[in-house]
Amino acid sequence: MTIVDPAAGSCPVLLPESERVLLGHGSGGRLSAELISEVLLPGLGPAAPGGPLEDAALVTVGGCELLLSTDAYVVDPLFFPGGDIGALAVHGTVNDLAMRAGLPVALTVAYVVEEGLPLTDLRRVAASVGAAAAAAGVPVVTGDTKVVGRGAADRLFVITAGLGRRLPGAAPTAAGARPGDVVLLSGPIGCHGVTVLSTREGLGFESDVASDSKPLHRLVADMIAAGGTGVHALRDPTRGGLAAAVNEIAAASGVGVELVEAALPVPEPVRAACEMLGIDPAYVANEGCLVAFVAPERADAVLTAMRARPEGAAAVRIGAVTDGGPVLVRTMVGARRVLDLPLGEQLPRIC
Amino acid sequence: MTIVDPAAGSCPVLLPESERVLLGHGSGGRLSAELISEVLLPGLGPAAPGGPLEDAALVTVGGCELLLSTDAYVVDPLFFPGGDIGALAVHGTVNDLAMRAGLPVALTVAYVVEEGLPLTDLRRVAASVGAAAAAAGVPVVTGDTKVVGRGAADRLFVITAGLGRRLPGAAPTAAGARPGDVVLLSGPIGCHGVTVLSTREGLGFESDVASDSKPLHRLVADMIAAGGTGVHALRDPTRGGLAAAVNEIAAASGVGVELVEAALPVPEPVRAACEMLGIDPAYVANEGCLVAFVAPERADAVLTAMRARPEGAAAVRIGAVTDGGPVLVRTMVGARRVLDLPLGEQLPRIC
Amino acid sequence: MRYLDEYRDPVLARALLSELGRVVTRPWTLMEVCGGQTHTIVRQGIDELLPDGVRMIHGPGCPVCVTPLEVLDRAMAIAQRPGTILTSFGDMLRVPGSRTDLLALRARGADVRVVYSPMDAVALARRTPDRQVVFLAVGFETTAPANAMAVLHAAALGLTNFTVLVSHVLVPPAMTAVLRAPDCRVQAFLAAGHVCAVMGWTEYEPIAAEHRVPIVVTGFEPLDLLEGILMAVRQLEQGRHEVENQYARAVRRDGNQAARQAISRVFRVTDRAWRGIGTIPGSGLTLTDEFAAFDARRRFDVGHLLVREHPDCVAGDILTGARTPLDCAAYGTACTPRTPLGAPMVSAEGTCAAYYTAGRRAVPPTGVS
Amino acid sequence: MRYLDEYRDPVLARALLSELGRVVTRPWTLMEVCGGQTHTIVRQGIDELLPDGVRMIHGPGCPVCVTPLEVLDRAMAIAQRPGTILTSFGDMLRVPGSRTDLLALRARGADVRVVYSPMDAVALARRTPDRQVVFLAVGFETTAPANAMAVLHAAALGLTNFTVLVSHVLVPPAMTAVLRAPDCRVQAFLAAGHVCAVMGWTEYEPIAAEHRVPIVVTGFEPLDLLEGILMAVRQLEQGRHEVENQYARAVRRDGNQAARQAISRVFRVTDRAWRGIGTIPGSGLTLTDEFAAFDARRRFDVGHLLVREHPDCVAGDILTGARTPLDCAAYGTACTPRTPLGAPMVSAEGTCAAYYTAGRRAVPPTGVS
Amino acid sequence: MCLGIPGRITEVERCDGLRTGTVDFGGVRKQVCLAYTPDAGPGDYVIVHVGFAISVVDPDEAARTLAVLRAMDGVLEQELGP
Amino acid sequence: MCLGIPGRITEVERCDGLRTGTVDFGGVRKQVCLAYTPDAGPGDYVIVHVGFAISVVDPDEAARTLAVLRAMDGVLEQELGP
Ligand code: SF4
Ligand code: SF4
Ligand SMILES: [Mg+2]
Ligand SMILES: [Mg+2]
Ligand SMILES: [Mg+2]
Ligand SMILES: [Mg+2]
Ligand SMILES: [Mg+2]
Ligand SMILES: [Mg+2]
Ligand SMILES: [Mg+2]
Ligand SMILES: [Mg+2]
Ligand SMILES: [Mg+2]
Ligand SMILES: [Mg+2]
Repeated sequence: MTIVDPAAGSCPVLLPESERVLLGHGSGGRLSAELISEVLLPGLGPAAPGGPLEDAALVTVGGCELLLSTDAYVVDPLFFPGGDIGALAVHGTVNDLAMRAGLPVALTVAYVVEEGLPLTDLRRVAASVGAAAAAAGVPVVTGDTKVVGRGAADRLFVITAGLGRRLPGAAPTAAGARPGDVVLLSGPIGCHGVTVLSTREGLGFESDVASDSKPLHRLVADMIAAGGTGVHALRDPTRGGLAAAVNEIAAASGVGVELVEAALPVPEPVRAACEMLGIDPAYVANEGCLVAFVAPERADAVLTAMRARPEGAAAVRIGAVTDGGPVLVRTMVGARRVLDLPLGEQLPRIC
Repeated sequence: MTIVDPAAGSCPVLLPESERVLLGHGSGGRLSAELISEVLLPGLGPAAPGGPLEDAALVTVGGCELLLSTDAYVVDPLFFPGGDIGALAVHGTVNDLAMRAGLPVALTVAYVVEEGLPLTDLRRVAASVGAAAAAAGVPVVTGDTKVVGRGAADRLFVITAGLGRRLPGAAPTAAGARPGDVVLLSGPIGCHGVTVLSTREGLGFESDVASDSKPLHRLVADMIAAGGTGVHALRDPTRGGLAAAVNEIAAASGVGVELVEAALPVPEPVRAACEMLGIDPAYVANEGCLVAFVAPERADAVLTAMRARPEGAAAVRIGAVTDGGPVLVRTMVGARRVLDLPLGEQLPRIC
Repeated sequence: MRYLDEYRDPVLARALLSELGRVVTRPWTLMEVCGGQTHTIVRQGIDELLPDGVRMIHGPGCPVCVTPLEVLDRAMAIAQRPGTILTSFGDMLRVPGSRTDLLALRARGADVRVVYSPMDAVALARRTPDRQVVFLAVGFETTAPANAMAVLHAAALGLTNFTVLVSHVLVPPAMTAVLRAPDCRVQAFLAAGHVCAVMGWTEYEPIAAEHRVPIVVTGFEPLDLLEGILMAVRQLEQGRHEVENQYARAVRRDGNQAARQAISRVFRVTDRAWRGIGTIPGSGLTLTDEFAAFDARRRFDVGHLLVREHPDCVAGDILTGARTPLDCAAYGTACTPRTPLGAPMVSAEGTCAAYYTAGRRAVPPTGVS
Repeated sequence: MRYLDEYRDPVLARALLSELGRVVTRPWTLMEVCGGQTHTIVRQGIDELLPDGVRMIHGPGCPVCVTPLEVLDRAMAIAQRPGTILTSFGDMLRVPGSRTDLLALRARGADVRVVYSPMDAVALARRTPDRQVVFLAVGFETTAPANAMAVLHAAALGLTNFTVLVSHVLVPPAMTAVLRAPDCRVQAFLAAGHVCAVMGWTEYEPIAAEHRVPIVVTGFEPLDLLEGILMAVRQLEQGRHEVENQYARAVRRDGNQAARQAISRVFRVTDRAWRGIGTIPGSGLTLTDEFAAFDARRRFDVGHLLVREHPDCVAGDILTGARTPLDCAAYGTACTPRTPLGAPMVSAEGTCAAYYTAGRRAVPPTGVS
Repeated sequence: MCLGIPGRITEVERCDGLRTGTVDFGGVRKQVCLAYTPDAGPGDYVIVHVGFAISVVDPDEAARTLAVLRAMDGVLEQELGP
Repeated sequence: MCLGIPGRITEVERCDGLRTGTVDFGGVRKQVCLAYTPDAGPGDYVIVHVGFAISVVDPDEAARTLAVLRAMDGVLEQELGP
């Protein structure tokens, strides 16, 4: 039936059929970066934001320094150990504000609901949004709800936007890392991604791990109180994991980074799941930790401040900023290798 | 096979199987209102916004009066005469800010993309977001993109949030209408909804109508310049149409309204499509007009200011606010009938 | 729009109302048979403007309202079968069966789709050869030619995945049933213009003669209805009981021959249950044996369905004009469009829903002020 | 994790490296056959730490990389048939065929799903009786028992909607092919521990004897690899050429009898094309006639497929160890994981991709500093 | 029952053996089955129900009805005075 | 090739006529086919590849290998001094 014409282009990625959005474009890795830089930002034209891609945008209105951020949440399953899509949507946006030293002032929430969703599920997610917002001390000031036909969405998407007020005394930015900076990580990695993966059809496994979803703005406030302008850059390593976060900061700042693999806090079940699936914990998503690039003279003070808060109790030093070059990892046997941006989605390997 | 047990509950709506989200819950009508008041707001708990449901929320930060709004756009088709999902997402949020006298300062945009969307479509939507934002004079300061698997979304959803600065000199609110107010409409109704309906499978018809999608903040600025605090309430009659907008304002303000059916500007093809489908143009969605409740002594000045702008060139007086009671329409033959909130989705009728 | 706008002229409407006021000398009770006419009357508030004593009661002419519960339950049972696409007109989707409605079934995963025309269902069957497409074919004589053509066309195309669940009803037997009801108050009928566009009006002549009621074939626009009422009242005042044709621009005495032929080829007359009323002999259409292969009842065995209406609902009296919705204890309280207890509250052209939507409850609007 | 963490101890790794340094007296070239071992070596930078002169070259042991283009194109042709679900291991989905890959096909609407185990594909077939579930069954001897069991289990369940597209390969013939290549530089092999866990090592004894090469059955952790290298180098230094077992905790001389029986019941040996290398006699497995009903090739006629590899790609030389990726002109420029020209750039355990991901390009990291 | 609206035929064709055509309803155009109005052609108005023309509008009858109504209005105006 | 990781059997059962069981990998539990390790029971470690136990870990051999390596390290330490 099908005869593959050997005269046809031999480079598959340039064929027109590839000119479609792939799941990997949403992975937070290289494909995501390409989608943003080659499709979305050029499309926006003059209305597009300038400068490096930040977790939140700085907007000055009448002398007030404000931060604005948005994220869409499409997690499957809606409910998982350690959280649900509603809490995630609050924490994610609160955290994106926090990564630029923003304290949350107000949230908006939009729901895209698939026809047929049990009302109890929607009520439960709304309650979780409310509880997470209350716990973070931020009101949900407005919202929107759309219902789409059966099969036109995967049950429920939650999209939040956040308005923040910038904490005085610091201005962390993705471009702020400098050679010599100490790289700090606020807690263990991989829990969120492994928790969600464990429910996937065909991968199904049980584990004792729960999502780390939590708000980090109070941790950031304490870090800035301790480190002031020495807190150069902050990022929450969500999609694409620690590898993507560190690569993004390094690229935006024009520096290199060297991490120490043995220093990365990877909980046992996360490591086990990653071994099983053949994926690297550094590429797995987190929703409740941050990576900080701090001036060396402030690093100890910041680390102490972090450890004084529950969400930073397990904070560790994981590496340092170098003059340039790629993000490197010192391996367990003492060699170095590049820790690159992931390409697309993490797929389980057989070998 | 199936035996319907006559002893089972005879009231179908209380059966558990109805406890699911229906398409009608997204219609902007009574089901939508119920979903918000009975599921979403109670869920939010203490984090929920108080007061009437407004197009945008007022947030005061460091003495600045700011407005915040969000909307999710799920329109099918993505591209239609007069606009596309990208322009719509900009105009809709700009307009929601404008309905509370907000001038847009910054927008955020989130995309939820179905795997397989042609990149050209995404590029075209992004370009339309950019062009619409530039035309409205507002930057897109930050964004987010998620990709979901094939069949987990209907090609593309666009979710915008907007930050606005309140125009000095007026404070329109959904609760602001007062008996005696004049009801003004900025332009013809039904064009957007009919344009979109005309592409529906099974309803397919061709028409000369195009969406009215456009930004209204400059119109509002001129209205407020002319009417000041006499501009009591504004609403853009989107989902649920004029009927929903007027009912919502009447309910929030605790007043009645009497509209004159003959005064409603319904373009010929909109009327024709509505006749064909057996639906009422007052229930059809708009994306480029507003309804204003204005103190009688300012009404002429506001109407003149509206007509001086292209987006208000066809502005008309369509009724007046009464002391209480339902929203009434004076029919063509001179009787009155209630113009209620629609229930759920508008379905074509055979009779 | 030509042939619509002219018949909505408010000046002429006032002229007709004045003329009606001059003609009327005593109370008369008229029934418009058709739900579409009910819709116009209530939506425009025409009945509020009629001279004192001229009263409109609303007949059983809403196909959505009179479709039996058993048919709805059957449609829903079929829709739940895997591989099936159930199609119908938009207004059928909200009608409650015994336990749920088609919109709620769709939300639970059934493939239920709105079509504008039965031919769209045929086209869908052609496009999806691996699915069974079922069209829930309801309607009066007006819709029967369309549904007949869908079957004829599916047969011509040799489709084996298209069937119809037929629940067609006929107007004249229903009018006779209304007239034979012991508490019948109807003194004249406005006959449904579009039914007559297909069938003509010869069937009405024996009814008018036997029951001594004027019958006026009437259109759907405000002026049509006012003129139809005027013509009927004139007959009543003059003691006549004839069939007259107000809707002459669209209706001929013998109707539409081509359409009638298609109906009689595809369908035969049968007894039919009317929701809320009960069975009326010879009041329905069913497929002839020639087209039995297109009968969804035969194709899909969903067993015997036992059904029961809500005990508080007086839909039967509403549909025969014995009562108005305002006479129903449940109206506006237990029974609203959001929580319908009976079919007349469901579709926009159902009498109870038309009343409710027009606000005929807490604050009854008054006439011209 | 027990039996993993112990074999990652950095102190013992340094001890092994020191010992190796003491043992080596002259340059030696070793090949690890297995892609999983390549992955550990490159990811941990083990080869960077080896004493001068000890050089690892990477063998053809990546099942994803050696799956012929023809098989991929066939899988994609099958995936495009309506009603079909194509399943495979995650790393097969990104491998480019002649025109596209399975992930891109999925984006265009094909139903392509990742499974963790072939048994998951069987379970899927059971759950979706109206769909044809095809499992793209690739792998070495390690995976063959699992794929065999999937066929046996589907047969036991009487499934008629489950088939496998088999492209199994065998290690010993590939090692022989490497050794027979005219420019072969391999002086010793690390044999793949998990292959041997299934098959044992008796097949390797004649190879070691005939070609006078040491073969050390080796595990996958850093200490395993270092010890395997040390054992092989000791043999080389001592002029021995035996089969030794470093991975004694998991591998026995005769392998796993139950697993071998299942393989030989379901599969028979056949000639097999290796992507980038060409056909190697007796180097593959195919279904026996008893299980022909489960053969996707027979079930789905997608015609004769003509395929051609990219002319710049030297994958054959990479896979046989004749060259390293750094010797390929396209490496890192025209050919990257984003734009792979050949299979070794596609899967994480492909040699070219392993090099690229570890950053062996613009800035080659140096050893311990 | 039976929503039917008048529209003007702009084109007639055959499609799958059926007489069909385009009908314009004040700026909205739809494909309609014309099998039941075999004599109607472009320019004629038909009443369309669920995608089928069920009747051809008779312009003379339409004019006559309106004339009667307008006359009635004229009589009224005369009676009430200008 | 052939990602395989060691895990501890915690439960053995039969499912659809197959020997299966739960294997714990450091806090992650997965159902695994045990048909090819007929003698392995709870407490035993098996090497699992694509959902199949392909080999039982021999604890004595494992200990022996490690002892050799540790001895090598001890020798080194001795050589290099404390
Ligand atoms: S109001 Fe409701 S309960 Fe009463 S007759 Fe009408 S449908 Fe039945
Ligand atoms: S680098 Fe690319 S082109 Fe070169 S051998 Fe490897 S896969 Fe082939
Ligand atoms: Mg972030
Ligand atoms: Mg964000
Ligand atoms: Mg974020
Ligand atoms: Mg909204
Ligand atoms: Mg879904
Ligand atoms: Mg609005
Ligand atoms: Mg809004
Ligand atoms: Mg809006
Ligand atoms: Mg984001
Ligand atoms: Mg879709």
